Amino acid sequence: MFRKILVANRSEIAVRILRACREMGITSATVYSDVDRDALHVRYADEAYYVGPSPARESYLNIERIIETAKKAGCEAIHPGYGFLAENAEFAARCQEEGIVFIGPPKEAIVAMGSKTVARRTARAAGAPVIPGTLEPLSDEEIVTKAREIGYPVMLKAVSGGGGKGMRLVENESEMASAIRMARSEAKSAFNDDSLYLEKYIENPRHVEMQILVDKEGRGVYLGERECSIQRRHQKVIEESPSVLMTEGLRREMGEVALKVARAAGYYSAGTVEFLMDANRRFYFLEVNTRLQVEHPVTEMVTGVDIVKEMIRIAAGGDLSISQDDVQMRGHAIECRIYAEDPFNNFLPSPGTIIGMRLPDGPGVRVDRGVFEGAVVPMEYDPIIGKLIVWGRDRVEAVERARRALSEFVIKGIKTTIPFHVRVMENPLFLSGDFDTTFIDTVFKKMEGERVPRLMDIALGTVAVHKYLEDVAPKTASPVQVHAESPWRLYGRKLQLRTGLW
Amino acid sequence: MFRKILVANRSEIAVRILRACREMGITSATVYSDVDRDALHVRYADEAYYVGPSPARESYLNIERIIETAKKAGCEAIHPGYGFLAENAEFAARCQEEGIVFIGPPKEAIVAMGSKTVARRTARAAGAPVIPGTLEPLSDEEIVTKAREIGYPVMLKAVSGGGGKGMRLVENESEMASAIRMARSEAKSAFNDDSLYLEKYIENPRHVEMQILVDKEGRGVYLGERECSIQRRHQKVIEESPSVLMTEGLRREMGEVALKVARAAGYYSAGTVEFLMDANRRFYFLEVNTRLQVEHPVTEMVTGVDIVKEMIRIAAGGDLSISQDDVQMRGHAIECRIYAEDPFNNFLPSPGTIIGMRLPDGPGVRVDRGVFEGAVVPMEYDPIIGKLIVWGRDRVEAVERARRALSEFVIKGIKTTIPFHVRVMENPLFLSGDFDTTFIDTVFKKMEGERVPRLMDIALGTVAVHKYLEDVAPKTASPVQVHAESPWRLYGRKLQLRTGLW
Amino acid sequence: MTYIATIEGISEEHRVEVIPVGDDKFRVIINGNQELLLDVRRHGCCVYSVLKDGQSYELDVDGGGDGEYSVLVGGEHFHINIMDEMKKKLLSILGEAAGVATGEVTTAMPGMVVRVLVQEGEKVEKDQPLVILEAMKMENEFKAPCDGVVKSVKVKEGETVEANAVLVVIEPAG
Amino acid sequence: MTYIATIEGISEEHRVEVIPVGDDKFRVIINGNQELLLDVRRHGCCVYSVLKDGQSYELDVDGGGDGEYSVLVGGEHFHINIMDEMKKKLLSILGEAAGVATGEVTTAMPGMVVRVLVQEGEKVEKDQPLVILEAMKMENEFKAPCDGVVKSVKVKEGETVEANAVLVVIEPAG
Repeated sequence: MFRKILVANRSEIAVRILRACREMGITSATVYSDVDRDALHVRYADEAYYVGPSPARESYLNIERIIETAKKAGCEAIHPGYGFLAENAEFAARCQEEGIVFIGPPKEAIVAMGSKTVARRTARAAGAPVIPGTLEPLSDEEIVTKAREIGYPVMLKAVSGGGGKGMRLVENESEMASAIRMARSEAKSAFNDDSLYLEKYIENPRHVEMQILVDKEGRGVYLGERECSIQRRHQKVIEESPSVLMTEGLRREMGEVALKVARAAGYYSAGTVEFLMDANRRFYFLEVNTRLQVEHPVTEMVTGVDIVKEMIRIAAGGDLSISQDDVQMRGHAIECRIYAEDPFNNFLPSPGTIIGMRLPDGPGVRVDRGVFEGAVVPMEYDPIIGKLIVWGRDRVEAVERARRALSEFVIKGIKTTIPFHVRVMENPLFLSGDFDTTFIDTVFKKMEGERVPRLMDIALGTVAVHKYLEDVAPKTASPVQVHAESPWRLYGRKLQLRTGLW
Repeated sequence: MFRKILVANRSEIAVRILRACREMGITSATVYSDVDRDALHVRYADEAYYVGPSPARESYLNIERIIETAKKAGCEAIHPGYGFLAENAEFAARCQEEGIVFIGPPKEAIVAMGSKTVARRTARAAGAPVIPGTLEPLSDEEIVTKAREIGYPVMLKAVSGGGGKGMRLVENESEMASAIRMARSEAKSAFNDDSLYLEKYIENPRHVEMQILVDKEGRGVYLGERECSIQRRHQKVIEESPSVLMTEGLRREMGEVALKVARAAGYYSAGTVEFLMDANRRFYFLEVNTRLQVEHPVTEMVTGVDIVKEMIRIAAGGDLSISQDDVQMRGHAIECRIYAEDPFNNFLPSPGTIIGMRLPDGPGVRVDRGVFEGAVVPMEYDPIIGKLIVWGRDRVEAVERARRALSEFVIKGIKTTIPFHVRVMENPLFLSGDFDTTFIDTVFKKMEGERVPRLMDIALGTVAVHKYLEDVAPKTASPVQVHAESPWRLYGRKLQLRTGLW
Repeated sequence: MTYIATIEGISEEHRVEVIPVGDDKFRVIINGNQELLLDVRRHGCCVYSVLKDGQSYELDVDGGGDGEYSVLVGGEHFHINIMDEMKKKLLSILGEAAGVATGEVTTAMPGMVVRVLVQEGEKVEKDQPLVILEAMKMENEFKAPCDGVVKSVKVKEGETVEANAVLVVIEPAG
Repeated sequence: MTYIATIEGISEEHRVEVIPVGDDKFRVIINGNQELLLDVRRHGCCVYSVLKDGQSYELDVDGGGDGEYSVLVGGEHFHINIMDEMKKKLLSILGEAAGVATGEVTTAMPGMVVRVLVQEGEKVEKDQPLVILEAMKMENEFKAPCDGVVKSVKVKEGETVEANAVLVVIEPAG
């Protein structure tokens, strides 16, 4: 086993991996940019090294600087987390050249699967059903022509895509020019590759993916599916396992297809094979994510397998610790991603300082997070600041747990997706399992107007503000003259007045 | 199902039950004493009612006041938690008279099992092995005579005992007079019954207990065992499931004995049958706890069954939702009780104000708690303020998780058992499973001296104090002149100086 | 003390009288006709526990700049604007004088200016893209609210802007 | 700034020089011979993140009354007594004058006096129970530290006492 690992990431996923290291008794190191000196992962790691200015491409995406840091710190392996360098074949290759183990798949598999068009060809060759579309990157003109052939609506996708970046649903030709421009620009800045391809848009699609683990000897298992159909901007917001659509037979079929695709690509490590499923439970290969997924905890909760630790063991050359028979799914898990975004304003980013935070706990509740009370959520990186994952004996109990946990979850100072999740966990369509990837645009938007405060809330709010002013603000001031930045300051001021010490 | 339940308790167990109510969609009410107006359970419940002054016998033990509160609030059932009125047959009877459902066993079973001597007779009749000793309450003189017959060492126990109260290990006759006096005094104040009985002391005993669930139709299951051998003052501090001693056959045998004893007593609801196990895995019936146990979460984590919800369903007349075949134990769970006590000073109580708190989270970690940052831990009640429960695929992973979670767990302002748990999770005897109920007195006491701070800690501590003074204290003051009560105040003061606003 | 409370997005005003009656208890009279007796306690820093005839509520209060408080109750964040009656009168005298500037294109989120697509003096059509802003890896396109002429461009590429910043001002056509 | 740091239970004194070198960095010299460069940041209220050549440490600091700080590092709570050199000199002049009172029976925990078993003037033997205190449902018996006579009883039954309170004073025999 490795003695020291570099975690080349930030926020909740860095902390998640650092926790695995701490549990395994492996010394951990991590990296940080200017704006992240005070981030949680820096405090959590055994060692932390500065790697450059705040923009990701000057720090977290700076391959040479990260390799150099790993070597200087004496790390035998690097875990890239998700995003940043996680699916960067060049980085995996550089690790190999320097004799550092890349905790992920071999670079050849990243190349093959990283190109969505190669992935589609590989999957088709392995016998997996694929969505009608192109298998090659296209020019602007080709896109327009091909789209007419396939028939609208179509999905425009980045060849190097992932996480919904550089992806656009195009309903008709008049939207195409603007969609191409935006998609290429996003793809360029996210992956430094603006090539696009085209797929038929599956109506009322549901996103169902299969988690796999394969060791270097090629022994593989599938850990069951995750349904990730609740998305905004083609990025997942809620995931669950199992999927309400799934049957035992279908799971076996999809699991075996997933392993077949992985084998065809010479894959090892943890990975996810994504599918779209239509209303008739026909599934189509979508892509392979050659990395740890944000939503891996739902699978961990139903299977009891620690996916991060398995990745580390596999990378160290260890055998897979489980066989397919050992994989028993128990109960139901749901993940609610906590984004620093305003769900009532198109999920617009809401960076800033977290001035207060209370986390849920108790039975069946897991929180993975990258922030703390007093933390600054910078605008430079992904908006994910944490995840709530709940487990229940069945889906009903999981939803009840989610509701209860969300009622305990408080983040103050920035907007988050917590109130969004509260609404979804009470939505009849979500509860009945009758939803698809259009849920947020079609169902949630209609709920936005439902925020009508009761007279009681006004009474409670006013009396609490009165007490707040009485407790923490100077007695002489009019309430409108108080300029608060931090409740702590007001609190301090009040204590000062009361005790007369200063 | 009930529409409204009164939770007649406080601290972490009240919050635990209130959470179950919230998940089940049941309106919850709770009670509080003078000192508990600001307790977490008051804020967490849908409704909260004042029931009297701080001493428990004037509030939480005031049967008539609690019955009256339940009626006034329109509660159909009362959950007593553990401690206080949980094993009080008179209270169960009064609930019945008033048409309120007592969420627990029938009063007859409480009477039978509550008297430890009747319990021993019932268990013996049901074919359970019992420890040699008396089956009747004894006078002081009878105790001395009987102890000579049985042979020292002996255990002196309260007939109405529980939770280690009124219990004394007596090594020889010279200690007997003082032991009797202390045990009777404790028993009197804890149970209002100072009668005592005697048992042979089993050498190197291990405490193994069986969790059962029985519905009103008499259908019962056992949910596997918990080992609770790490104790101080005969009270559990660490519990785990499964026990390292257990075999599948032994578990079935003990589980069936447990259900047999329960049936003989006409028992229903959740309950725990406690056994002592000697070095040869011979087990002896110890007692039945006719209530929810502090350590129920370890069983919940390995079986996936929510014991509190099952209790509520059974009380409402529902069928047990699981059969013995449904009970599958998965992995290993460990509970570390967080007491407001100083582990380096004989576990003496440490009430006070919690000025800072950070809780562990992430995979496999559950925290149940009754406190928050800013909460006052009163001296009037039990020292338990929370519990850390961890789960792992096996005992090794569970211990690794416990260590990791403990490293994240911070409580400031009062002393707690956190540093004790850190040491136990690194102790070779605990790790190998080679320990018994004498562990704290024999093994842990020797570790106390091992707290040697390194020079590095002094450098770190001093520079942090320097920064603390620089950041939050007035610049002009000498460090020794700062009289801090709360870091918030200092923080406020500093901001004030910096911004010059006041 | 009497407060005038309004909630974000709802124009209705509520007159809330808060009368301390000792022991952390308050008589609250809403709009002169509804009366409540509330037991209010602060837990730690700025969490409030309120009891009303046994009903238990948990609230969070923050802010206070210009009488604007953020209140969290039952999982819902509300902005309550609270002012005392004196201030209220003052504002009603001053009020309604300030008109709303038209043609200002503002951003609700902070971010970095990735691209500026128009210049001062340029003619633009409704929905024509003006500026692209990026924050947290998300690109956001700001479009012209109406046909018109670009009066001024307030930002440059590479620049970081705060929430509510004006990006471009359009002089509406006609 | 130079501090004299001692850790609870360890008599050894350490001279720690802390020299700010800008950018939240400090040069720390321990006992004149060991030198470290530390990068120190406060996170939220009173958690500190310290980096030393990449090594990352998390600390908590509280307290401050009379130079006594509670420091939590690596899961271990330490009391560090810190004073500047001036104060140190002063104390060394005043020090050693105050003797330790013998025969005082004190309590490390706060609690309620359940029973007082002796009266003033009563003769007691070593280990004879004097007072029973209860806190958090635990009874604690306080015994005579030596043979002697009860000089004074400082508490009554039913009374609540703070930590470190004197319960009984014994005049040692002989």
